[in-house]
Amino acid sequence: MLNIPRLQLHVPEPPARPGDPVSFDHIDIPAAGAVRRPDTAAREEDMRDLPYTLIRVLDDEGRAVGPWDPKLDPAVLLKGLRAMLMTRLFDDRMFRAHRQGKTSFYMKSTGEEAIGAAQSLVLGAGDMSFPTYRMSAWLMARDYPLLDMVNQIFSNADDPLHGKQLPILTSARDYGFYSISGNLGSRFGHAVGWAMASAYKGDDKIAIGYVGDGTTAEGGVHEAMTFASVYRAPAILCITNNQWAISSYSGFAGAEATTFAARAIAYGLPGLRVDGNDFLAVWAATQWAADRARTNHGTTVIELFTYRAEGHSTSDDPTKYRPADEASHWPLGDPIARLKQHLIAIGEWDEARHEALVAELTETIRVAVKAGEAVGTLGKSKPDVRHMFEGIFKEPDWRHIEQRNEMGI
Amino acid sequence: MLNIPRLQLHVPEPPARPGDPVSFDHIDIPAAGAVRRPDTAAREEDMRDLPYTLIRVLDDEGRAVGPWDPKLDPAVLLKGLRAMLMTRLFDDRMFRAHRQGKTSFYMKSTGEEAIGAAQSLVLGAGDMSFPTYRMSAWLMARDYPLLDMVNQIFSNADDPLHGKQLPILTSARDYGFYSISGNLGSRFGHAVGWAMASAYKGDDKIAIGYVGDGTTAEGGVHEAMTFASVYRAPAILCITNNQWAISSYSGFAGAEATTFAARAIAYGLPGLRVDGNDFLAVWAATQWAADRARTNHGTTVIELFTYRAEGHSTSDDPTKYRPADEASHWPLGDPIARLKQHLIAIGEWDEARHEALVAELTETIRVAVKAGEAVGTLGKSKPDVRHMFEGIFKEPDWRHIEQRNEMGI
Amino acid sequence: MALDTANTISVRTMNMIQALNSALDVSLAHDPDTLIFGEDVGYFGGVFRVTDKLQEKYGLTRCFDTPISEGGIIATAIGMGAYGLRPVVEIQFADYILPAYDQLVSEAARLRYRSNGQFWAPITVRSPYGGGIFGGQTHSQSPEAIFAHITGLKTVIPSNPYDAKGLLIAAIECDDPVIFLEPKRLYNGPFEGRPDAQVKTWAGHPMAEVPEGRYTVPLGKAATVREGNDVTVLAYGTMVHVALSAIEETGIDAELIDLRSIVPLDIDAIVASVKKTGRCLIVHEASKYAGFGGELSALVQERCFYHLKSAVRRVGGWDTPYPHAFEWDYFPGPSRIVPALRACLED
Amino acid sequence: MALDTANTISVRTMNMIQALNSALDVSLAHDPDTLIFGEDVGYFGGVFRVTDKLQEKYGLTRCFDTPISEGGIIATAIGMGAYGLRPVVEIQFADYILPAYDQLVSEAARLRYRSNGQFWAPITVRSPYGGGIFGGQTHSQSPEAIFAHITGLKTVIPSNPYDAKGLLIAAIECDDPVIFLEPKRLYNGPFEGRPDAQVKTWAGHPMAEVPEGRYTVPLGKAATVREGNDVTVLAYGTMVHVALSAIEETGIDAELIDLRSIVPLDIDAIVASVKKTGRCLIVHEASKYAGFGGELSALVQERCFYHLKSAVRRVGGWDTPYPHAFEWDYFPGPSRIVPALRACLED
Ligand SMILES: Cc1ncc(C[n+]2csc(CCOP(=O)(O)OP(=O)(O)O)c2C)c(N)n1
Ligand SMILES: Cc1ncc(C[n+]2csc(CCOP(=O)(O)OP(=O)(O)O)c2C)c(N)n1
Ligand SMILES: [Mg+2]
Ligand SMILES: [Mg+2]
Repeated sequence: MLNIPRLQLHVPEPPARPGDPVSFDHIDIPAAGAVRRPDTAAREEDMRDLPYTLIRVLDDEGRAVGPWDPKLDPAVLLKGLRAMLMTRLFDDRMFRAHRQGKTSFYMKSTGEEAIGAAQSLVLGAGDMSFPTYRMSAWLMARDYPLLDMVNQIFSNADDPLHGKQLPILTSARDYGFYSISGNLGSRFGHAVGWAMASAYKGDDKIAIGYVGDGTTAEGGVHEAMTFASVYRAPAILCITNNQWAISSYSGFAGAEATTFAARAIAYGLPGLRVDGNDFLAVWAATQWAADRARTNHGTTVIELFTYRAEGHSTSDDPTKYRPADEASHWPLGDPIARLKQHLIAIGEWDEARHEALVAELTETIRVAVKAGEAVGTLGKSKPDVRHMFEGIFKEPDWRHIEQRNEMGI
Repeated sequence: MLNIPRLQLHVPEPPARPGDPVSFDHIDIPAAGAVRRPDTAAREEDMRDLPYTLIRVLDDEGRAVGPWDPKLDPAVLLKGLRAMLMTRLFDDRMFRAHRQGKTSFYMKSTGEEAIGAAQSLVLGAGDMSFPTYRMSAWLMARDYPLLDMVNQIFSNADDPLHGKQLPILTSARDYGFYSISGNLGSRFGHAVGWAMASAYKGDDKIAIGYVGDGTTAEGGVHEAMTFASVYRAPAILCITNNQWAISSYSGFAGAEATTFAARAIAYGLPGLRVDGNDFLAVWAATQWAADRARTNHGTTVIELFTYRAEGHSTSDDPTKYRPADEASHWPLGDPIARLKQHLIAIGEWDEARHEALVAELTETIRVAVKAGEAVGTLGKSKPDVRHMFEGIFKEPDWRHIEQRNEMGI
Repeated sequence: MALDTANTISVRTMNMIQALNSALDVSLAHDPDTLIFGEDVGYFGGVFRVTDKLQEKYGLTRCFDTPISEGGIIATAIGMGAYGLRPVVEIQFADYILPAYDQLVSEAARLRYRSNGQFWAPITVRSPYGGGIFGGQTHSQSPEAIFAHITGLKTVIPSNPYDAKGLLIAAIECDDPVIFLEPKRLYNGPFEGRPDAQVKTWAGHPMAEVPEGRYTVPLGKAATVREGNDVTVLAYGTMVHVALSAIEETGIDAELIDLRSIVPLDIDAIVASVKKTGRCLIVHEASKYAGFGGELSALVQERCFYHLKSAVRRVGGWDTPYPHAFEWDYFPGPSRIVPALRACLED
Repeated sequence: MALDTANTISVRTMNMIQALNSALDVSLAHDPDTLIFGEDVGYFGGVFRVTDKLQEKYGLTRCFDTPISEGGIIATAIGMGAYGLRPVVEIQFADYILPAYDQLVSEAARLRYRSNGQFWAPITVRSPYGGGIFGGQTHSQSPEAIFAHITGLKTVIPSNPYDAKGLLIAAIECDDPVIFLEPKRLYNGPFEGRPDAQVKTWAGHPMAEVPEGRYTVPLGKAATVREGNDVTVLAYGTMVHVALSAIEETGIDAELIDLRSIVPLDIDAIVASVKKTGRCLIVHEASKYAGFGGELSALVQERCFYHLKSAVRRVGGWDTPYPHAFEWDYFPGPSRIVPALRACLED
């Protein structure tokens, strides 16, 4: 042995466990408006500072400040607010439906609604998102029929996916929403391939893909980023860093050592790090990346820094592994409250109208759930069982025909 | 469609194809001695310039210059020279043996000998390398028995691996040389796991792993780098960038966009970019990384910038996809010639001694090959066929016993 | 099975989760070179709680969380195994083992052979598998066939708490790489494939009486769950209970063999039973086509051809992906096993 | 088979490489949404030259090199397929397909199903496979069984130039994901499993007469290579030639069926033949245990039990890794097939 201290295996630990006092002081949050906005044609080597800062537009008073202010029409802001609120209220309702045994499973996107809502509105109808299970706001922003969603969640006879997939793992081609995989590592790869296809065809469509902080560790994520760089795919690759992967804090994905936006540097791609709870910042960064992609400048990586305000899924109790009050300390706040504050600050909104909107959306949800319940809930109704044998291949083979016969259906 | 040019799929192309004039002018080569040498305990965020430069020690006159000069004892330099020369001469002999039908397959490390030779001598007997098939110089520097090597290459009765593995895919535990896998993506992962085990045990051993430029694209490489960062594994992860992966130039692994050393930044690891044809620079960078690892500062990524001077393997003809004279234009020269020039410059060597060394090594090789031929060459001799059923599990199961019986052996 | 009597005086009723936890506990206590890692297995104790309290008891470096990277988990385990440790890793669901398939097949399974015994990978890969919990496509699959075909991997599948603990300890102590598939539907109780029946716990089940200390159940020995003369039923994991229930429903005098491991396979027990009964039904939950039942059917037929009074039959999952809403249509429950059993006898 | 007569007037003797190249050429010419990529397939034309000259003829974006990342290749292809393209990708050796196994199983095979038909992956994955070229552990394996078990994947294995071209075009035009395994030992000539015999080329072989234009050989139709009455031999890929040679050596009146695809499987052809002969031998190069032969054996036995005069037998590779120096000891050549054939008849 050398005359030096022995080697030690380092195992990351989050700043606080249940019972510990909560502090987010270790997190460096630059002021809103402080980060420069390069030209969308800038060279990667001139942007290597961006992964280490945080693009923010909304300040503490709800004002939009700095070069990234997208200067949006209030009507667009209201559309975003509505989608976010709808997502929040719907999530709560469906979570309750799970506790009532009406569905097998559910996952909320609480605290992360700005992401899906803003990006859904930035991108065009021909573009395609390769979403995670925390992107319902994308669909809400595009007015995906609530009843279809409810029917899938209840796995009932009208389930638009005919009972083949879990609740929340949706697929909605017409809404630019690619089929969600249960396996985490694949989305970036499919997004990059789809984007390459658009470039191959000389079209103008772009792809936007998502992974969580935890998922960045999958090999497929790296492979996709390599392809994105090599072929300059017209894509946006988003890392939704909500700081938790089930019970594992982001240190287990490398967050002790650097930011997730810094992954971009490995591939010579620009990496933006964005306040994910700031609707305007998410909008602006996404638009920048979309412009860049559409003008043949290739892929941008965006880290959306946020906080998973609730449990991982209906199977999870987060107070088992993190302080119960951690969410309430999260310094970047609630994306809905922040956009609301901004709308009020610019004189486009007030508490009364907000309350009315909540009431309206709650009623819309109530009606949809009622309609879904009328079709049936988990175990009480299900799609025609013959669907089980359909869509394996384009045409069934003898096995499927024999097995259907064996079932007598 | 928007009123902008259509998207285009970018497909990389190397600067020159067969028939084209060769130029390496696009490659930026800083002067020897120009790069700073940080403290081995420096923080990664203070070293993010290093992946974009090139650590060089030997200048054009063969002098060792700058802060990275390891100031080695001439005896060590001579040991390195000997290992490199042995590798070069042995490779040439074995390549001929393949043409003579004495082996099924062979791969040379021509032009890359400085890497294995220097690193083998920097690391200790207890450390472990997780090599590629271009690392014979590691074994040569540790006096691995030439005859064992020949016997494996000839797959004869004395093959130390009993005929179970291809020639060149060696395994030599006692020489700190882990079993080479045919599948490219695994080496970093095993190196990191091994290093973590050393840290877990509180030992002082470190691991050094290798992948080629082409192999960096495998998902396993990213996964290993993530683990290395998360658990601060005492490891050195080397990317041997010889600019080619069979017929594919390094642009297909991302080299158009950035350097391979820059991959380190994604994980918050220090990344060194080193002149791989400069024995002293390889030595110094490796020692820096080894010191860092052994003092609990975790993993360093090293890009060894070199050029694959010959074909990929005996199955390959590189003039089919790159100019035949490309190798001769490579500006970083021949590692053997450069170390020789340095030894002569410092008065420790001369042409006559060099010639005598070549003659001596040639004779050593001749004797070993002769001895191997006496045992037998491919198809003329092979290990006892019962070995086929051994080492599948620690103990054979009934299948292996039955099948051996069925063969009557 | 080898009982370490000094340590096993006290026996406790355990469900499968507790039995597995106890196996890990015993192994960590017994060998400082054994360690555990995987997604969410550390502080939290695993999404199915199999590693509950082990980090607290043994410390941060002996039971810890990992990046979400199944390939990385297996690669790291192999490297540690080559160093001399005995890693026990968890893949959160067997459906998510596929990103690590190359590491398992090309590396773990082949390391000893290709290095001619210089290096080996004494790793154990635990993973909850199988359906019956409304987990949909990617929380329900049974991938044992793709491991059974791989020379160099052992594949173990327990069906009850006692076996689970003894087999897991044997797997951990084994110097070969072992895939250890845990039928998740059995974690909390035996399941007879009748989703409408009342949920059972392990309490009162004889195989839930588990010694507290170290003991092993050897890999490669099948268990005869029920002796019988008229037909041999081969099953493993959840399907042992489902098959037993189906047998009881028919009243047929069937011999039920729980294979416990499919590599190594207890071929002698299988052949002896089929030679006695002259009939054989194979049951597994995985899709039937090219599933492990094909191998079993072929082996039985090759070795017992002149003893067979009727065709060897198979009951398996349909050849569809695992369909969320149609779980009980897909699942090869008693309603499919009963007629197959009868058909074995009618021929 | 569907001949596109206008284009197939001219017929040329082709080896398997040329036939596959011609299939790709025809497909690129025929459909602008078809494109090719993989490691070294672009400028260089592939390590086995199957994509030779296609980049030159069709341009950089229609046939190009990729990063060394099999998972990335398949993921990208799936994304392109979802867009509406028809990618044909090469995995350099089938041994290297394993890093992409998760993409193939969890994504390509399941996309249509889980999205209820909204998205699908009309991709073709070509890969040279099998042994006989002294390629050692990782350039010789036959992984078909791990694909056959996967619901949602088709697996095709041609045994001659004519079929290779027609099946490849059919695979490319198929809207399902197809694994297309090319027996690399057959690229340059038929191989009878006798390594000491003189090397044969395809010249003069009837199945090497290949139309220049577009035609398809349908997926799921077996070919009867040799009619016979005494025993049915089931084989695919290289083993078709090896089995034929073994049959000829014995003089037995065997019926040899070349399956051509194992998913979909031509079950009718198999059953009809075994019902006629009453005996069956299955031959494949992959390790026997849990190989595809198990499924074939089970199917034959289940469907022809009362017609069987002797046990269904299997000849396969040994249950060892593919051992470099012992290639011809491992390989199930005529010396193992001949006694098995005789045993089928002696029983
Ligand atoms: C390949 C694979 N491994 C493991 C899982 C189990 N799993 C589901 S979600 C999840 C955590 C993902 O964390 P993150 O990527 O941060 O996303 P988040 O849930 O925070 O949105 C895990 C481990 C999976 N679905 N797929
Ligand atoms: C997983 C896998 N894919 C493909 C191959 C085939 N292959 C062998 S070497 C090689 C090129 C490797 O290039 P690089 O990593 O740059 O190493 P170099 O040969 O230049 O030293 C390829 C593609 C393989 N061995 N394993
Ligand atoms: Mg997360
Ligand atoms: Mg290279």
